[in-house]
Amino acid sequence: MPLRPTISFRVGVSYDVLSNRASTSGGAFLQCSNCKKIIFSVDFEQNLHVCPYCGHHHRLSARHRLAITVDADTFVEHDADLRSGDPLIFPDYPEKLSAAETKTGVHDAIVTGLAEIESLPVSIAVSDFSFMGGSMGSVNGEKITRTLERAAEKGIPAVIFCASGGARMQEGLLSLMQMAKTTAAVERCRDAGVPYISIFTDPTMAGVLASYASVADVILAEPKSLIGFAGARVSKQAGVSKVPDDFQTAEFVHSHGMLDRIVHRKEMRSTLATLVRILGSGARQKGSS
Amino acid sequence: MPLRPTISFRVGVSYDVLSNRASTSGGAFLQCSNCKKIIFSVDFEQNLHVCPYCGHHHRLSARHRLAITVDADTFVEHDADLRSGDPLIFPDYPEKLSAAETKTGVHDAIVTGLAEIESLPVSIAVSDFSFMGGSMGSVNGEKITRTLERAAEKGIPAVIFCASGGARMQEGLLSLMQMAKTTAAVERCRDAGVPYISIFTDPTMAGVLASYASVADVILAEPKSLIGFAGARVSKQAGVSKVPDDFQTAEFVHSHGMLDRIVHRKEMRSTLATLVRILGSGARQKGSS
Amino acid sequence: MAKDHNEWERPLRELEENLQKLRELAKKEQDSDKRSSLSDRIQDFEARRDRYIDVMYSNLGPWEKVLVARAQKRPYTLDYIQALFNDFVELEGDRRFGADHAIVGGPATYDGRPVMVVGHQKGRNIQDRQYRNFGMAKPEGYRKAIRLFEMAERFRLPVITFVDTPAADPGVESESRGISEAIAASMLKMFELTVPTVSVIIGEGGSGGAIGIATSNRVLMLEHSVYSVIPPEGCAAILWRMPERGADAAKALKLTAQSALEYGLIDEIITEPKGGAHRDLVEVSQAVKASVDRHLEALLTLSPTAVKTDRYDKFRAMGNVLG
Amino acid sequence: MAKDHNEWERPLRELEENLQKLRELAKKEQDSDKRSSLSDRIQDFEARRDRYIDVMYSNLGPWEKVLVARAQKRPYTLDYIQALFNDFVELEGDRRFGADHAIVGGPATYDGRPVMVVGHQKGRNIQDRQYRNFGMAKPEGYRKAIRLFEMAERFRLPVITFVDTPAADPGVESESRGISEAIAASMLKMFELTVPTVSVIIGEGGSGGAIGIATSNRVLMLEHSVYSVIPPEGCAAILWRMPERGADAAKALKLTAQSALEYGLIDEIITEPKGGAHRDLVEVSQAVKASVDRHLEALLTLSPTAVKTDRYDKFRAMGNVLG
Ligand SMILES: [Zn+2]
Ligand SMILES: [Zn+2]
Repeated sequence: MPLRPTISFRVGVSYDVLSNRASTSGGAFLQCSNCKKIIFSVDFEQNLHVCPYCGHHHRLSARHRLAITVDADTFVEHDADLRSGDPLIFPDYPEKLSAAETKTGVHDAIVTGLAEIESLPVSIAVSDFSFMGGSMGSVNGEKITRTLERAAEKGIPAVIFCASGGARMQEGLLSLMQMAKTTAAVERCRDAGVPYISIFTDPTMAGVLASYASVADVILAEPKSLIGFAGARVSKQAGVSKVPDDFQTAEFVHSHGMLDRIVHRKEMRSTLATLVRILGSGARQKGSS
Repeated sequence: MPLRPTISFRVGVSYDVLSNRASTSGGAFLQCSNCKKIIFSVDFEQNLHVCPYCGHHHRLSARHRLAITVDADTFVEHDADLRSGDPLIFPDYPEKLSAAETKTGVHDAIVTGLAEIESLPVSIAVSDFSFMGGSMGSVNGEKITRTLERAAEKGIPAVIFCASGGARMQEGLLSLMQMAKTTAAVERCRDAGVPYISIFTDPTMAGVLASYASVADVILAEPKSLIGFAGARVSKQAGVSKVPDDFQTAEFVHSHGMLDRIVHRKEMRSTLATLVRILGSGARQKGSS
Repeated sequence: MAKDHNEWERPLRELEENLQKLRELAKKEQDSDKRSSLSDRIQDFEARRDRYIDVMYSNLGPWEKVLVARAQKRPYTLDYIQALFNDFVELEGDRRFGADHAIVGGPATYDGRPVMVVGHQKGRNIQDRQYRNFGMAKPEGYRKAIRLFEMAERFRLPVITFVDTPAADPGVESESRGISEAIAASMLKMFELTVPTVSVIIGEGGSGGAIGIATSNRVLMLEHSVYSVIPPEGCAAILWRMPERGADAAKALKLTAQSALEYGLIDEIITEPKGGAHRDLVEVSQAVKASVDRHLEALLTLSPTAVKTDRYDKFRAMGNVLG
Repeated sequence: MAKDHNEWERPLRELEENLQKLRELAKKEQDSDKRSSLSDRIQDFEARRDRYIDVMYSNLGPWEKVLVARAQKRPYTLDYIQALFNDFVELEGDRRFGADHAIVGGPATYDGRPVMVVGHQKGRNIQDRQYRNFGMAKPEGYRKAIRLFEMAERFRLPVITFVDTPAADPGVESESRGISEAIAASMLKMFELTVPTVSVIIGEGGSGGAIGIATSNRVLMLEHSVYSVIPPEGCAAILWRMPERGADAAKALKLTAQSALEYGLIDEIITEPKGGAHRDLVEVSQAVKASVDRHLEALLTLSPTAVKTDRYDKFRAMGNVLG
């Protein structure tokens, strides 16, 4: 299970039409970090960054994820200008933020807005692990909360792609409180009768898993994603019981009833469309009546 | 775990002031069916039919249970006249009913009505295992349902002492439907905001456990009571896993989170009083305002 | 007394095997006279086969209903979902402990209408039967059903359940995790719903395991399905200490759809194709659909409160009490 | 850097031991002059002890707060329940899997008013600590809490929670049964409540394990309790790969009650007795009561809807965002 930034950052021709990142490298081939096989870049792109040999789902940037998920030209970004402060004056935090901004071209680990999937409007949020491990600080919490609130207000489904190592330590208790805030916003969706679908992608951990991610109406996951509460090392130390081979994988979590389906990246968009259409029908009727 | 009628039927001087049964035998001593020790009848009575040596909670008749649970002279029986039909014309059913009536002096395996516990009104039902194993047919279902409905209508807590081998086979599907009917009535209590407390006594099994008994707000149990879904034999056959020593005891069920407290018979009345007082406060306020 | 559907249908199967052999002979036969004679015999066999089916299925006794209801070839929940629903997205987690495969469910469209569908699922071959635990759900199955019922309520989806289980899983693990509580809580949740609910007993309606997802506004039964408080073999074991007297117990228990209707415990019997549901999935699906449609239509005219009251009143009336 | 409260208070403990010896000497002493001299020395020691406590506790650093918050002698949830509540009936089942002893709860009366009380519980001796899993709740604990919150809502009982946990249990079993889901669902349930909720952080407010039962209308913190997104040792391990730099991490994390109040994340700091809560259970209980009373009174004037909105707005405002 690779935890380091994947091969996708070396991709030459970018499928990612929404990306802020310049497509620089011109390499025609790349190597899968999982099976080590050499892949033709174009194949890799067309296969949505899933290795054609081993099926490994390589991580996607938020922009790339949006591009392959929502209808073309329907995404309208909200709250792009929100930036983290340094409330605790935490060692090296501003430097880490700047470095991440420079690397990714975005202000924080998440992109949010309104879009359509198969012509049905959704309020969508996509985490980006490449920005400080997708960690949830105040900006993340605020953007997730607004995403859920927008869904509730507009009576449209919320769709959230999770990818996070957990809470952002550098914002201390403010970061912990984002767990509460985002979960509270889920309650708003429930009150409004709008469905909320979360998707666990690699990795979905700790404070994010233990808050908004896990209380969605429907939970999907990409194959083999790392999903867990504590670091595997901590879990192993804590428990005397044997650690299963597939511990903290999507497959493990699935077999333990914590998610509904493992969905291949190619089928994610259509699965979401179906769910949005069926589960959102009640809210749509209410809205139209 | 004795499953046969216990020693209590041999008791001479009856503590049970409400009993319809004549107190016949005059024996001054009896033998505990669990530890085999000889007990002075008066001690046994004063100890509420709990063996003073081994602590075994011997089964009580419904009348006896009422006598030691509710305030003196407050019990008003309802629906005492309800009797089972023989809807399926089931082999030997009328004979079994007659025999049970003769033996117990009641029409079916349950006594229901209104009473007070520490001056707080409750709607109460008490099953009696000595009548055809406390099995739930139409009469049982109807009386439990009315008990719960009375609680909802009057805005007072419902208290149900369970003691049953399960559904009454002799009434076929009509008996199965009592599971649905009684559970539906629990929903009435929820809607009315009145608490419902069930007490698992020896034994509480199958169709009763899998319906109204298990969806109470609070569940108490007497020590060592047999509590389970399937006969232990069936469970052992079905599972390849090892059967724990305390399988299907109150203690087993407690450690698995299915009930809230194991309460000694001596403390049952005061525990119920406290719960009725605290949990019933909301409904009382509503009623009085 | 035949032990299972396979044994019971053996004469019929032998007839059909002979018929098949004749057809193959006829196909190979060059001589036109002999072919014509073979053709006559085939027609004769076909007529006998049809008469045989007529006789066997026109007047099934309770035990034979048990055999047909348990038949391995009988359509299961996923067959009906496949036949009658679109866009089914199976949701598998109970969010508590595990993913149970003896109960399946999820949102789908039915006649273009968004609904929630839930049902027991048996397996057809050896591996699949184990995977489905022979259609015996554990607590996880009922807790998943509860989740789906809650979701249906939240998003105003009518609920359709298919009932087909020998019993809830009676093993030690299921006891440990509260199979009784799970069944009771599932019934309770169904009674809380203000969206219409329709249940169809398609095969075995086995006791608590069945009613756990069958407390609906309308309960329909396929013509040859059964619904019972106890398996007939278990009843015979208790009554006569002879499990092999299941046929007598089946009769005593009045476990047929016809008896259930007579006692007012179900709303309608859905006629099966000639020779049983397993002989024509299309026909039986359409029959199920026609019946479900009719009841769903009626329920959809009710207010949410009326839906709940309707369901309460229905079950409230069940029972046989004197005095 | 002291490793624990015991080590940190050693000088004080030695002083008290000497004091105790002097008192015993004085008791045995027959000679009145010598007794008078001993009495002087005792007074002197007492004054030094008091000054010592003053100095140690008057200006605790973040790491010292961590030590005090974790002190084995610190009052735990059941101590407060014992001191401030009557008629507590502990309800133990989660109705799913097990009885967790790291979270306790049940109905009780508080000032004669029926309430629901829930809290983490640590153990004081070795066996008890294991029984309580060191105050680290498993999914069962949070699911029991959810049940109790639902019951509180149903019967209109205000909820009081006591928060005191190093963390939620991070073991393999807890992962298997969905510790993350359990914590999230518990928070969600608290946000659904229309009865007033008040939480008191009495010791360690450890990350997700703490906030799982701390999303209340009012959140109060004892003066020397801590509340943190990560244990300082864990933070130090990540930042500097040196867990032993916990004191530096504690400072960086701003995990004290004073910081939490400054950032607007809690509503009030409850002053502890001189020398910490563990020196006077009666005094600290009364201080807790005074604060809880005030906030509960205010909340009880709100309508059910307003209670829910109040809670939402409170947490909605938390965060530090530019732009
Ligand atoms: Zn590969
Ligand atoms: Zn004894």
